[in-house]
Amino acid sequence: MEGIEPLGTERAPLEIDVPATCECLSLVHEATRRAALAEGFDPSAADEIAVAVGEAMTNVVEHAYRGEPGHAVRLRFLPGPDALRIELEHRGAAPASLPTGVDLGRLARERRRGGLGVHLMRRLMDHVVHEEPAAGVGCWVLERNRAGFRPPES
Amino acid sequence: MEGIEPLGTERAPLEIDVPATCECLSLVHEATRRAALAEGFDPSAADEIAVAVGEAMTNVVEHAYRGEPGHAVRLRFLPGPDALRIELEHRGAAPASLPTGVDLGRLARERRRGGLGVHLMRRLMDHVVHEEPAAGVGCWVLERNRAGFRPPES
Amino acid sequence: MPDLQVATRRAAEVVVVEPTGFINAHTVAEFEGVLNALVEAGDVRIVISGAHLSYVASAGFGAIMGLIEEARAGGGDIRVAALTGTVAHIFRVLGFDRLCRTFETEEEAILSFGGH
Amino acid sequence: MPDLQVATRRAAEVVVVEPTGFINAHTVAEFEGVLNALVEAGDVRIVISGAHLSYVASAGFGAIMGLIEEARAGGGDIRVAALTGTVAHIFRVLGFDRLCRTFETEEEAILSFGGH
Ligand SMILES: Nc1ncnc2c1ncn2[C@@H]1O[C@H](COP(=O)(O)OP(=O)(O)O)[C@@H](O)[C@H]1O
Ligand SMILES: Nc1ncnc2c1ncn2[C@@H]1O[C@H](COP(=O)(O)OP(=O)(O)O)[C@@H](O)[C@H]1O
Repeated sequence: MEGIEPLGTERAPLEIDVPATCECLSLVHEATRRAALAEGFDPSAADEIAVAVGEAMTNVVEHAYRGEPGHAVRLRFLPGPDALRIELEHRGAAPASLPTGVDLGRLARERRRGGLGVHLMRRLMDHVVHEEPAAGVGCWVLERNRAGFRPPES
Repeated sequence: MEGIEPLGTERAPLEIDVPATCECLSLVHEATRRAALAEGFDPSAADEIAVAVGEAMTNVVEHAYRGEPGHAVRLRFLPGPDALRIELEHRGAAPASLPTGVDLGRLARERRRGGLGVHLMRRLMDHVVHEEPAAGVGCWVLERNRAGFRPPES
Repeated sequence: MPDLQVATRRAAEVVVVEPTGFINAHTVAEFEGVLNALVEAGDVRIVISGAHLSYVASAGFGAIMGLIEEARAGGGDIRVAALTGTVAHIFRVLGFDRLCRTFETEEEAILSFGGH
Repeated sequence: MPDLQVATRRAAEVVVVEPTGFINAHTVAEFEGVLNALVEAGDVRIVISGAHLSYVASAGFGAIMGLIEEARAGGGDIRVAALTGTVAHIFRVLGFDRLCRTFETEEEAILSFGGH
């Protein structure tokens, strides 16, 4: 009959299914921001993590599922000692490759209105990959180190 | 260039639109639970507030919008000095009246599988009303007092 | 922990239903489906173990409420065990302790069916 | 604060676009619609005021990126003012300070169009 502990103990890792639609983006942003605050990230770091997760969610909605309705994303918050890890698992298309940088000037001259999503995820997080844990399953993995944590040289 | 403050200062009251579907319930639960934790409620109180908000959301999906797709709920977190207030605004049907209690034994004998939602909201929160702020607009208003707050006698 | 997974196990003439995750209006169909199938098949001695539930909204309690008299009419019952935290609290504030017998452990709940 | 509301105001030959709320892939159509309409109408001296934005995802920056050369081709520009917090940070990490002129205040941004 004890109370439920916040994230990190009894219920961790937290895992919820979310409809893969842009209408759900703001709610995912807000849930992520609050998860990050609860994990001790400061307000601006929490905002950045929430934006990065929103980019991953947008990628799943627009590219993995090509805007088709009726799909879901499984969102996982996995707090670790050195970093907060967030996973977005889907059953849509995987990116063929991830851009390593962007040439804004060229995109602007070509009147491109997109192509910034993965780049932004990378700039806001310490570690961003897209994994394919099983056939037909894709998963964005985003990690943000806790303040003061020095990652091993690589 | 200051960081964004958490709920209660720069961005309060927080307001987001959520698709009015049961698929979104778990995300609303989680966002609410974390909002309550951030407001200083203890983990079991935060869970109870989240369940109550889930009941209000379910009511909007199933009764106000009768399960029809394509509708939205506007969710507001309004932290006050004495209580956390949460509003769920919709454009669906309003309840004709709110049940004041339930007779579980009778519901069970009648093989009823529902009829507990409003009752549960009331048991988990300190103040629950359904308002109609404008023609065609309905709004569940749920308040939970902060620990130690003694409401005025009424 | 996924949204909801419902496992069932047999202990002599009792069926233990063990949901993992949470039960709300979205996931309740899964939970209700398992209970429905048991009661329809005459498997009416049911113990619901709450050990792996993080929360149960009114829809989940409604599923029990809607089937308990059917189980009793068939000579069985729906009993619950190992409720913790929010689930135990909501059980109590809904008044379910007057409708439905609860036990601290699954074993006690299973043994409670021993007499009949 | 609602998801997104976009107000426009005129200051001499400059149009100030003031979005309130946040811009993501869901709300961007509203923001992009306003910018599109201005550029198409030849209203190409545009200041976007960020004072009432809580965050802007890449979709919002994409809308500016996709129209800025069109505005410049028409003799104008898209400039931004009063970015704070997360919006300012994302502007910088995306490298938008190399694409797009920014000003501390809306007034400075408006005045910057004075010369030509
Ligand atoms: N999950 C994915 N599945 C298939 N293609 C993808 C995926 N993610 C990205 N891409 C491809 O990479 C390009 C760049 O992606 P991204 O940086 O996210 O841009 P945008 O912000 O416009 O979505 C996309 O336009 C798309 O062609
Ligand atoms: N927003 C509403 N609009 C119309 N009818 C409602 C509304 N809310 C409740 N009701 C009516 O009140 C009854 C009880 O509601 P509630 O306590 O929420 O039960 P349940 O948990 O089964 O939804 C419902 O079955 C419905 O008939």
